[in-house]
Amino acid sequence: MAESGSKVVSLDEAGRMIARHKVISLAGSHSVNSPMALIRAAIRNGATGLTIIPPVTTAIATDLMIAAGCVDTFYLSYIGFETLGFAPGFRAAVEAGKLRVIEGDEPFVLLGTRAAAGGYPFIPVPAGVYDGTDLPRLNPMLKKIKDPHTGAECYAIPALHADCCILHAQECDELGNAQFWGGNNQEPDKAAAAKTVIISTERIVSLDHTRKNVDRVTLPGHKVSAVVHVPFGAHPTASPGVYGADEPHLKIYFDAVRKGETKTYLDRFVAPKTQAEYLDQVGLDNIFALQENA
Amino acid sequence: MAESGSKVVSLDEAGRMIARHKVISLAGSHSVNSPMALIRAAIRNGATGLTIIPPVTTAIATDLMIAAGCVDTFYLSYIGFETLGFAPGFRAAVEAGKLRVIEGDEPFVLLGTRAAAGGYPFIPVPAGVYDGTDLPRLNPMLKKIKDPHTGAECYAIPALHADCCILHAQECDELGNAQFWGGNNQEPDKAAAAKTVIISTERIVSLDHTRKNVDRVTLPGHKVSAVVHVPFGAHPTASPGVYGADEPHLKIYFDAVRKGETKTYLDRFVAPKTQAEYLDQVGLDNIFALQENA
Amino acid sequence: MAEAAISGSNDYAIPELMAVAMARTLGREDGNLGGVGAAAVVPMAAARLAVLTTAPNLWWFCGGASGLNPTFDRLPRSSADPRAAIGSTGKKNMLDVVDMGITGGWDWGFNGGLQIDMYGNINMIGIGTYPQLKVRGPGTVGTIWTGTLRRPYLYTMHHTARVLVEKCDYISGPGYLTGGNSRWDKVQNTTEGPQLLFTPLAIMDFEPDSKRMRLKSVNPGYTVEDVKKNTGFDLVIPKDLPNTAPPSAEELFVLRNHVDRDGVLKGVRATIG
Amino acid sequence: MAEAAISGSNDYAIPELMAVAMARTLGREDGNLGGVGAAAVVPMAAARLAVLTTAPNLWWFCGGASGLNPTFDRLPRSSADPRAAIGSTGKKNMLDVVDMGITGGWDWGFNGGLQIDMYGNINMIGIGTYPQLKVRGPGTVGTIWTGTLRRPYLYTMHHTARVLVEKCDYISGPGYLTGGNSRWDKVQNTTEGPQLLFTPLAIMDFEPDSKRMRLKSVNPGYTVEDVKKNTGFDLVIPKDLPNTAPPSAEELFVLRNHVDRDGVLKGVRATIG
Repeated sequence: MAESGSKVVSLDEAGRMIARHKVISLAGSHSVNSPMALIRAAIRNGATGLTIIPPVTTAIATDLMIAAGCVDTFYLSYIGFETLGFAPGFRAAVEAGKLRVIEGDEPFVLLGTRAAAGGYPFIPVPAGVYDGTDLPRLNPMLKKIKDPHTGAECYAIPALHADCCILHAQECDELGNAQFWGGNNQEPDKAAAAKTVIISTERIVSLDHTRKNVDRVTLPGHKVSAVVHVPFGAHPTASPGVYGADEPHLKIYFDAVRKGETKTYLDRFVAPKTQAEYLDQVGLDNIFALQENA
Repeated sequence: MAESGSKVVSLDEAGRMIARHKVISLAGSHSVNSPMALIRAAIRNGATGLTIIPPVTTAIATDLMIAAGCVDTFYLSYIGFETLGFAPGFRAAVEAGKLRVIEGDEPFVLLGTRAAAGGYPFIPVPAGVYDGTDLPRLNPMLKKIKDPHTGAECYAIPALHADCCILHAQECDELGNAQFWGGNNQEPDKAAAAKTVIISTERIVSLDHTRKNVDRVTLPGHKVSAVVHVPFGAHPTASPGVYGADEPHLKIYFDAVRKGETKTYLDRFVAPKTQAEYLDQVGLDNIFALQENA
Repeated sequence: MAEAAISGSNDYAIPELMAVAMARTLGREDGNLGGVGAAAVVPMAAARLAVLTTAPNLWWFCGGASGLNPTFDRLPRSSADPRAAIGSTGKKNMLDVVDMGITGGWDWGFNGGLQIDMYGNINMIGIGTYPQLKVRGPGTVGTIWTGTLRRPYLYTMHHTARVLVEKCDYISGPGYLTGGNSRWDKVQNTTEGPQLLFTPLAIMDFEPDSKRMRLKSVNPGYTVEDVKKNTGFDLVIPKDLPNTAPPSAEELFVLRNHVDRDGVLKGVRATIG
Repeated sequence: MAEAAISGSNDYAIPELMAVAMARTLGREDGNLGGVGAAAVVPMAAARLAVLTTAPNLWWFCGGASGLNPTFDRLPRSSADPRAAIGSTGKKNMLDVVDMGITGGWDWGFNGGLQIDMYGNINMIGIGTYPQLKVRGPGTVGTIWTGTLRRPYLYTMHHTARVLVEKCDYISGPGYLTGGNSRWDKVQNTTEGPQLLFTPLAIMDFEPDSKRMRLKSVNPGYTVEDVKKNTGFDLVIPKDLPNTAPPSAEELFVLRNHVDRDGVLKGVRATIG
């Protein structure tokens, strides 16, 4: 089973796969468990004109793609650097009129993904959820309909399908059976709502290891297209149980983009072709120190 | 926190609580992890005129309530004793015209419960799922509508709300934080779709035990109304990781009901007021032998 | 009605033969994902056997216990038995299962019925006039997925004219509906329709154009006449009809030592007539 | 704009005062379920502190890390930090969180905004003309739940006329809309509307009939004039206005030894003007 079924590819190959797609989804929250190495590989491989369906809260993962000029359309729920401030790449792109925003929110992005994952054309929510806000006016994808059973008004949140879903796992075997150790479990629906699923992982484990830890397997591998071994692949975001977020690095990014020095950041941290070269730039001592904050 | 928040009640009190409700839902599949002690307590306490929303597959748990004459209306997906045969109480009641059946199926019951759990008035599925079958004709709750985004036809599966949800847990603390060790995870949605949630458990554990095993806590207790300590409370169905199903006992039930001797079964196995008296009837040696098949 | 098991060869029971035949067929699904559900002990054995013989990379879901690719060697009587999940590589909750039914994520699956008709339609609802049916079926569970999974396989443990009927009283699982291309006016057009029907007596497929059920091979020890006599409609009967190949010594060895050490299959009821 | 922290008492930082004031308020929610989300380090500290002081039976959900009732004693900077789930009694996945938002399962919650107006409406969308906004907000996440959770509590770390505006440019979280009973023409009528607003300068509530924002207490070291000057609309100002009680020695002891041992709150930015 093992050999013939292996889905392991190189980071560069994964980057090319991602760059071939248009609608990209991802999981990870804020500065936790974003598939950062995959994102850097996609940028290096010329990803362009992307539509992004992010998790309900996001930070550097999507801001970097926007700042690098890869993104046309963004399904918004929340993007921000929490204590650091507003997402600089996102804010600059919108205020310059360079980014189309679908004005979504937590239920819109989450239930749109859920609908796509389940094959439902849409999910209706009671009108009282959105009436009284400006969201239906700003987001024409929220359509008012009537519940055929009761006549009550509701809004239909349409299914949000992705071409390619990118995820970072703490452990994954070569068949794509993956463990995500933290977070709020957006991964399975993100994967189910996409045609292609690509997983980077801190560690590739044996199928026996998977069987032994089956209760921790959060995503069975049958829909996974590719698995990439990338230690510290979530850096500078946290990898739950493995290392914490690199707050000084996040600030380097934040300041660079806010000052219009995105290219400096890209040249130094996105251009390196391998994860080893990237980690050299970050400094292995810095990386190892993050393991204390796992 | 512990003392003032305790939700522990007696089995008899739980039976009275259930019997006060009309629409009852439950989890557990076939002959696995049904809340049997709670069901017997509800029957003893005069439950009547019930509407049952079962799990997508069910056997003795619901057949017993039907055979005992407690049930008016039954949301059907599947009821059967697998290798033993058709559910005898259910079949007799329908063929005698004494039970109203809502002709549902796996997606109808599961997504109806999901919709109620999520507060969605309904969940739409593509028309192609049901067209070509007789289900829409036999079940007027499946209403055809149009997706407002694409115009495609779909069927709206309405939310199925319950008054009271009864579940059997392997471990549960006195605040209702519960662990279900097997099965296919229908419990959280069943609980969320009900106003009142009652849990029987093999073992009441400490809150510290819950914190230590948080990754196994499948249902947080905030919506749980009552917790009942009932060792072997799933018997004669299996309690995953604790004991296997009692196949000889299932056959005793099956044969009794099929031969019209339901009263004999009820007198012997449902009438006993405590779990200890019930286990006496079953025979403790028989019970302990089932622990080998957990 | 006769118990079919005793009509089989002395060397194997009919449910064992059926499991072996199903496992051979699953060879064509190697690498694909499918599943078995309620009252499916024979397909369950077949999937486990296929992984060990014809389809090492098969992905399969084992019903109520919710395990993917379990490695039990003592076949449980029910897919909901917690022991049916032993050695799994993952789990699927019931919502995943339904979602994949709707999205068409399942490549293959096994379904049975109270009635199965000449176009491979399935009835789990009942027989007689609704709602006070003469025979109330157990309910349709996931038979609806015969319309959405890519290649449905059918089986019944009871080869009789009462099960194999010309036309189902009700359709809960769409086969080829009224034959020809009629299926694809109703169901998702990416799905292929029923592939085969396994019974204690024979294996059937469907004529490519008319989609009428066709005899494919007769199980060892039985004749075409036995099949005709116990089928409630006219099967398409090709010339030069082979017998189903009996289980090989190797197949039986693997089945009995690595799939069903307790001989559960030997006790599964199979009837003819 | 002034950093508020330095304007507070020498004995505590303004975010500490705010956390203590919020924790006192949570005493009325004892036994109830609520939560905190993104950019919510102060409410996160408040909920943890409340469990240890005013609300021992509080149920609370800690955002992105998804833990219920965590027992951390080193306050993380983000609710998504995996360490924010330490000692939890359960987890909620994001779907549960949304479902409970829709069903009205949350009793209480904290929400902030880029703008908050005189009727407690929230704007996280932006300022200026859509879509090319002058100030693009971070997106509305779950601010919509101010319409569905039973008792929303509001907070901002920036008490300025730019945040506290007469009318939001856009409404992403419904407060009392245009005042009076207007809220209940739109949102679920079982919910109560915003209860309080916590800022570095003061605590506000809402006048029972008009639903206009009303000053409730001024934080120690500040005056009613400070509040008026930094608020972009006319607050209702009652007579005999008390000061917010400063943190007691006990509250500070529990906060600094059992909630925030690393002094994270002291470094949280709070501004006035």
